[in-house]
Amino acid sequence: MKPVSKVEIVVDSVEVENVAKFLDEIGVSGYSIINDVIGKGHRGVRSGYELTDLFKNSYIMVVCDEKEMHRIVEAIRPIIKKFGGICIVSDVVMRIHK
Amino acid sequence: MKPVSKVEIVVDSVEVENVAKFLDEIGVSGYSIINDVIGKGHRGVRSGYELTDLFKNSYIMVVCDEKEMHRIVEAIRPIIKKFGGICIVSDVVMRIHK
Amino acid sequence: MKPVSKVEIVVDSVEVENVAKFLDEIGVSGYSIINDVIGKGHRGVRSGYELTDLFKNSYIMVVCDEKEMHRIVEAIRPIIKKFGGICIVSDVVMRIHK
Amino acid sequence: MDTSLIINNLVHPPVLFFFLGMIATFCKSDLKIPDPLPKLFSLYLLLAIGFHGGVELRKTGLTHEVVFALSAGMGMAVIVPMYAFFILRLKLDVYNAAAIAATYGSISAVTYITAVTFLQTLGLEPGGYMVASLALMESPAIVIGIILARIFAPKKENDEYGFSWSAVFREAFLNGSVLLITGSLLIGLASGEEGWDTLKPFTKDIFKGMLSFFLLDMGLLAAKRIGDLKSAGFFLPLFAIVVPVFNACIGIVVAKFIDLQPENALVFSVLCASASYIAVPAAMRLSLPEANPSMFVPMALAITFPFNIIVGIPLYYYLIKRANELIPAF
Amino acid sequence: MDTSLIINNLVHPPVLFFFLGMIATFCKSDLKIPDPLPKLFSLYLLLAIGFHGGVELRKTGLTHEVVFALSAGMGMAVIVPMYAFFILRLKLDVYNAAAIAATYGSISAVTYITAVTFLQTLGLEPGGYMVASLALMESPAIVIGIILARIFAPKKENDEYGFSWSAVFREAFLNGSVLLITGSLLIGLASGEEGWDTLKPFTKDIFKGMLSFFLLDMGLLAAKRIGDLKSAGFFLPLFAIVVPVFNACIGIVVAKFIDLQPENALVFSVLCASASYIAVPAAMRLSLPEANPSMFVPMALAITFPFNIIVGIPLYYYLIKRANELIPAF
Amino acid sequence: MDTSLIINNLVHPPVLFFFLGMIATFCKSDLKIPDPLPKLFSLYLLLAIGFHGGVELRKTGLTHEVVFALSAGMGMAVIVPMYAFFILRLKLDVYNAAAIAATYGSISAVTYITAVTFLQTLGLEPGGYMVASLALMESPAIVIGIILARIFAPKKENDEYGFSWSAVFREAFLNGSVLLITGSLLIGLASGEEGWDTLKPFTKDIFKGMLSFFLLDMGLLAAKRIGDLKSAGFFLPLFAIVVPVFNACIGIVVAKFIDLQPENALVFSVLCASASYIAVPAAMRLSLPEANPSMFVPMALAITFPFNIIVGIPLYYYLIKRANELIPAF
Ligand SMILES: Nc1ncnc2c1ncn2[C@@H]1O[C@H](COP(=O)(O)O)[C@@H](O)[C@H]1O
Ligand SMILES: Nc1ncnc2c1ncn2[C@@H]1O[C@H](COP(=O)(O)O)[C@@H](O)[C@H]1O
Ligand SMILES: Nc1ncnc2c1ncn2[C@@H]1O[C@H](COP(=O)(O)O)[C@@H](O)[C@H]1O
Ligand code: NA
Ligand code: NA
Ligand code: NA
Repeated sequence: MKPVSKVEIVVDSVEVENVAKFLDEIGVSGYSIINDVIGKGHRGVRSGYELTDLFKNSYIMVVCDEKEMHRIVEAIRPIIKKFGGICIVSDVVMRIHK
Repeated sequence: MKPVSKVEIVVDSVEVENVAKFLDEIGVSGYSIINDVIGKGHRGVRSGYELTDLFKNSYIMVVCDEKEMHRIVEAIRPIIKKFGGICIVSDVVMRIHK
Repeated sequence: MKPVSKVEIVVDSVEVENVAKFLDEIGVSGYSIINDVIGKGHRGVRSGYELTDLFKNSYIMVVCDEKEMHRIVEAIRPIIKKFGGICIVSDVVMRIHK
Repeated sequence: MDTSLIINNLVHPPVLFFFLGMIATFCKSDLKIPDPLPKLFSLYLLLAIGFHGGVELRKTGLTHEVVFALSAGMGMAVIVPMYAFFILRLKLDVYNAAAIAATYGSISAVTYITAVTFLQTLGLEPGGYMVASLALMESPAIVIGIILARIFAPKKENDEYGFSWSAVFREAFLNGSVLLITGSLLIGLASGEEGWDTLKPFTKDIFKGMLSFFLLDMGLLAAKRIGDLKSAGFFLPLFAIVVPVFNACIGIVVAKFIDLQPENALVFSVLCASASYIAVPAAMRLSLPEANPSMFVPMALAITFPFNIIVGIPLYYYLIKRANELIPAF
Repeated sequence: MDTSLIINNLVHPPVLFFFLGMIATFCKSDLKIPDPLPKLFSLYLLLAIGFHGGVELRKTGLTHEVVFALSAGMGMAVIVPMYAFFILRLKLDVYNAAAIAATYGSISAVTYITAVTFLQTLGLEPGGYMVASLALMESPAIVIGIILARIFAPKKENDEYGFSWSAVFREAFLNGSVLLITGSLLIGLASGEEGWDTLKPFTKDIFKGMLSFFLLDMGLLAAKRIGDLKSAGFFLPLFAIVVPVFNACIGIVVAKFIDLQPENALVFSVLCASASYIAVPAAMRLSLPEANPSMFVPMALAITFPFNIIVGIPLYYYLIKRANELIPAF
Repeated sequence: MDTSLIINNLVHPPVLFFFLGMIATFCKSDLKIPDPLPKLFSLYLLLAIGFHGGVELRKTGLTHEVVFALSAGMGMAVIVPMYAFFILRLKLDVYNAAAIAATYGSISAVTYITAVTFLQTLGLEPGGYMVASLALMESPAIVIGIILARIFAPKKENDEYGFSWSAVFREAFLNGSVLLITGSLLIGLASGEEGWDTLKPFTKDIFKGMLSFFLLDMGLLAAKRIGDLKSAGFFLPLFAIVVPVFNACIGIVVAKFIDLQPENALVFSVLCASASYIAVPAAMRLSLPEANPSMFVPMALAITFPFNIIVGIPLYYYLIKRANELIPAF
C-alpha cells in the first residue's frame, strides 16, 4: 500500500531497447512495455508502415520510487529530444508486487 | 514539469478514426492509440472476431490542458452514447515533450 | 464526473482469464484488457516466445468504486503471488460511461 | 436418401478438418490459429474463387443460362431478407430482426466452396459463372436490412449520429470480401487462359489445403460461438436451420424453372441457404450498432454454417436428384 | 564416420536456411519473421506431417513392426524423463529438474522432419507410421515430469493455487500440437489415397519450402536464445548434448531389438534424442510455474535442436549402419 | 512505341492485382491485408528470388558478362545518390536530400520481379545472376546518403546521440532484406540443381500467386500514401518520375557498353530506375531521424513504384529495342 510514482513514456519503437537498457542501469524493480502504439505529435502522424516494422511507438510504464523517477526522466530526455516522444508522471498506490 | 490532464478513452475500434478527427479539430498537441484492446462493459464481452477486424476496442490517451480536456469530453460523448465505451480523466505531471 | 478508482494489473497472460472471472464475480461494471504486454520484473525478462503464446503479460484496467477496488486487490493477490505480476491503484474522474 | 452421399461428403479432408476444429474446442484444447492467419486463408480463398470464376466465365461467355442464374440470385438476395424480417419480428426487436434478415439474405463463400468440393468428389464441376452469382448475392441483403430497420424502427430512438447512406452502400458493395472476389473475377475475366496458367499452382493446386486450414479454424470458431446462443431459447437456433432449408428449397424450385444443370442447381441452392458471417457483421456494426452481434454471428457461424456443411449440401443434392427424377423435363 | 553424410546433410536447403538464421542473429541483422508467421509454419508442418503419416499408416496397416515401434516409443517417453530427473537433481532443484526431464522425454517434430528429409536425400523413406510414434511420444513425459515434481517437491512450498490434474492431462494430451498432429493423422487415415491426391500439392509439394522458412526462423531464435545459458555453467549445456546422444544410443539398441529397418531406426532414435520446445514449455508454465523457462527452453532450442540437426542425425545414422554391419542379424 | 507491349504488361494478373489494390483504396473499401501478412509475402519473394538467382548463377558461373554487370550495378548505386543529392539540395534541406538520394540510389526487388515477369510473358528469361546485382545495389546508396548528410549538415545541429558508423554499416549491409536475398542466393549457389528440385514447387510454382498478393497490398498502400505528397508541390513528384527515367536511360547506355542481352539490359535499367521503400526507410530512421519519412517513402512507393510497374518497364524495353536497332553492334 505504499505510494509510488508511475512513469509513462511513449517513444519511437526503435528506441525501446535503449530505454529498457537505461531502466536496467537505473535498477528499477521492473517495467512493462506495450508495442504497436500509434499516435500523433509534433512530428506528425505515426501509424506504422506495413512493409517494415517502422514508424510506430512503444509505451513503457515503470512503477518506481520518486528518486528513480527523477533518474529515469533525466536518462530518457536525450532520446525524446532526438527521436520524439512524451514522458508523464503520476502518483499511484502500489497494492501488490511480490 | 507542468501539471496537465490525462484523458483516457476506450471505444469501439471502428470509431477510433472519428475520435482522432475530433482531437485534431480540437487541436491537442498529440495523442497515442493502442488498438487490439478487448474488454467487457454494459454491451457485453468484446473480445474480437477472428474473421473480421470487428468487436474490439481501442484505447486512446491524450495529454492536454484542462480546457482541451473539457472539449474532448464533450466531443466524444455522442460517440460513446451510440457505440459504447468509457472516458476517464486524471491529473499527471508532464515531464518531457519537445 | 464522479471520482472512482482505477486498478491496473499486469499478470502473466495465461492468468488473464482467471482475473476476468474474478472481476465478473465481484461484479464490476466493466474492464479493459491489453494483451501482448512484455516486461521485466522479479522473475526476469518476459518478452514472449515466438513458438508458443507463452511468456507474455497482459494488462488489465478496471474503473470501479473503492469497495470493488479492495475486493479486486484481495482476489488477485494469490494469482500474483504464484505467477508474478503487479497491481497499482490510482484516483481518476469518470467522465463518460453509459 | 443415399447415405453414401453424406459419408462421401464427410470423409473429404477439408470437412474432416472442420470436425477436428470443433472437437479441439469441445475438449478445451489450446489449439488456436492466431490472428491474422484466418484472414490470410479467407483472403486467399476469395482471391482464388474469384479468379477461377472469372477465367471460367470468359470461357462460357454471357449465355442465357448465366443471365438467368445471375438474375435469380439477385432476386433471392432481395426477397429472402424481406420475408425473414417479418418472421423474426415475431420474437425480436426491429434492429435484431433486420440484422438477422440481412445475414440470411447474404451468402457465405466458404459454404459455396464446400459445395463445389462436394460436387468434385462426385466428378461434377459447376459452371464457374456461379461465382458471379455469389458476388452479386453478397450485398443486396445488407441494403434491404438497413432499409427495413429505418422504416420500422421507432423514430425517436433512431439516433442519426454517424449514419449515412453512402457509408451503407460502401459497406454493402465495396466491403473487402465483395471487392476482392469481384476484382479477382474481373482479373480472371481479363487475363483468361494465359493468366490461369500463370496462377494455377497457387489458386488451384494448393486450394484444398488452404481450405482445410480455413475450415479447421471455422470449426474452432463455430464450436466456441455455439455457447453464445445458450440463453437464446429455441427460436433462433430453429430459425438458423429451418430458414436455410426453406431457402434451399426455393432455390431448387427456381433452379428447376430456369433449367440449371443439377450441379449448378446445387450451388445455387447452397448460396440461397447460406448465411453471411463476414460481410454482414461488418456492415451491421457500422449501420445498425443497436443489433446484437452475439445473436446474428453465432447463428450464421455456429449453426447454419456447420449444418449446411454437414447435412445441408448432401441433402439439397438429394432433393435436386429426386426433383429431377419426378419432373424429368419441365 | 563418412564425412559425405554430414556434408550431404548440410548442403540441403532447409538446413542451410537454419544456418542463415543463426548467422543473421549473430551478426545482429534485423531479419525477423514476425509473429504469428512462425506459428503458421509450425501449424502447417504439424498438419502436413500428421496427414502424410495417416495416409501411410493406412497403407501399412497395424503390422507387428508398427505395434512394436509404437510401444517402444511410449516406453522411451516414460523412462527417459525418470532417469533424466535424477541426473538433473544432482545440480538443480526439484522444479527445474522435473521441467528439463519432461523436455528431454518429449519430442521435437521438426527434428523428426529434418531426419526424414535427410533420409530422402539418401533415397530412403521411413515408414509413415513413425508419425504415430511421434504423436504418442509427445505427452507422457509431461505427465511424468509433473508427477515427479509433486512427489519430490517440499510439501510446504507446494502452493495448490491453480493446480488440477485435469488441467495437467489436458495440457499433456490435448495441447495444440499433439491434437493437430494426431487429428491430421486420423484424417489421413480416414481419407486415404483419395484424400492424399486432394491435399498433396499443399502437404507435400510445398513442404520443403515451408520447412526452410520455419528452419530459418528456428535459426534466428536458437542463436538469440543461446545467450540465456551463459550464466548456467557447464552442466546444462553438457546435459543438452550428452543426454540426447545417450538417448539416441538407447533408441538404436531398442530399434535393433525390435528389428526396425535402418531408416525407421534413425527416425526412432532421433525422436528419442530430440527435446520439446513447444508442448513442454506450455505445460510447464501452467503446472510447474516454479521452473525457470530460461533454462529448459534454450537447452532444447539453442543446443539440442541445432546439435541434432547438424551433427546428431548423420551421427546416429552412421551408428545404425555400423551396428548393422557388426551385428547383421540379431 | 508498341502499345501491345504496354497492354501485354497490363493484363498480366500480378499487375492487375496491383490496380485492384489501388482501386480499393480509391473507393474507400475496407479491403486490408493485415499485418504481418505483407511481411510474409515480402519475405517469401526475397527468399524465392535469391534462391532462384543462386541456382542460376551456379549454372552460369562467374563469366565476364556477370562481372561486368555486377560492377556496373555497384557503380550506379554509388553515383546515382551523389548526383541526386545535389539536385535535391536545390529545394530541400541536407537531411531530406540525403534520404531521398539514398532512396533512389538503392533498389526495389518487387520492381525487379515485375520486370522479370514482363519478360517471361515475352518468352524471355534474364540471367539469374542479375539477382546478385540486385543484392549488391541495395546497400551502397545508404552509406553514400549518410556520408553526404554528415559532410554537408550544419555541425551544431548534428546531435551525436545514438549515431555510430557500425550501426550505419549494419543497417546498410545486414538489414533483413539484404541478408535474406543474399543468404538465399548463397544457399541456391551451394545447393544447385538438386536444391532447386527440392524447393521448386515452393519458390517457383506458387511464385506468381504470392507476387499477386503482394502487389495487391502494394496497390492498397501506394494509393493510401499518395495523399502524403499533396502538400509537397511539384518538385518531388516530378523528381520521382524524371529521375528514374533518367537513371534507366543511363542504365540502358551502360548495358549497351557492357554488351548485355536485351533482357538483361532491361532488368539492369529497371534496377537503376527503381527506388527503395523497405531497406532505405529502415536505415534512415536510425541514422538520419531528421529526415521526414512522409516524403521519401511515398515518393518511392506511391509514385516511382507504380510508374515503373505500369509505364516504366515497357518503356525501357522499347528504348532498349530501339537502341539495338539503331546501333546493332557497338
Ligand atoms: N499530447 C500527447 N498525448 C499523448 N500522446 C502524445 C502526445 N504528444 C505526443 N504523443 C505521443 O508521442 C509520439 C511522438 O510525439 P512527438 O515527438 O510529439 O511527435 C506521438 O506519436 C504520440 O504517440
Ligand atoms: N469499468 C470499466 N473499466 C474499464 N474499462 C471499461 C469499463 N467499462 C467499460 N469498459 C471498456 O469499454 C468498453 C465498452 O464498454 P460498454 O460500452 O460499457 O460496453 C468495454 O468493452 C471495456 O473495454
Ligand atoms: N516496477 C514495475 N513497473 C511496471 N511493471 C512492472 C514492474 N514490476 C513488474 N512489472 C510487470 O509485471 C511483470 C511480472 O513481474 P514480476 O512478477 O516481478 O516478474 C513484469 O514482466 C512486468 O511486465
Ligand atoms: Na443466403
Ligand atoms: Na526425446
Ligand atoms: Na535505383
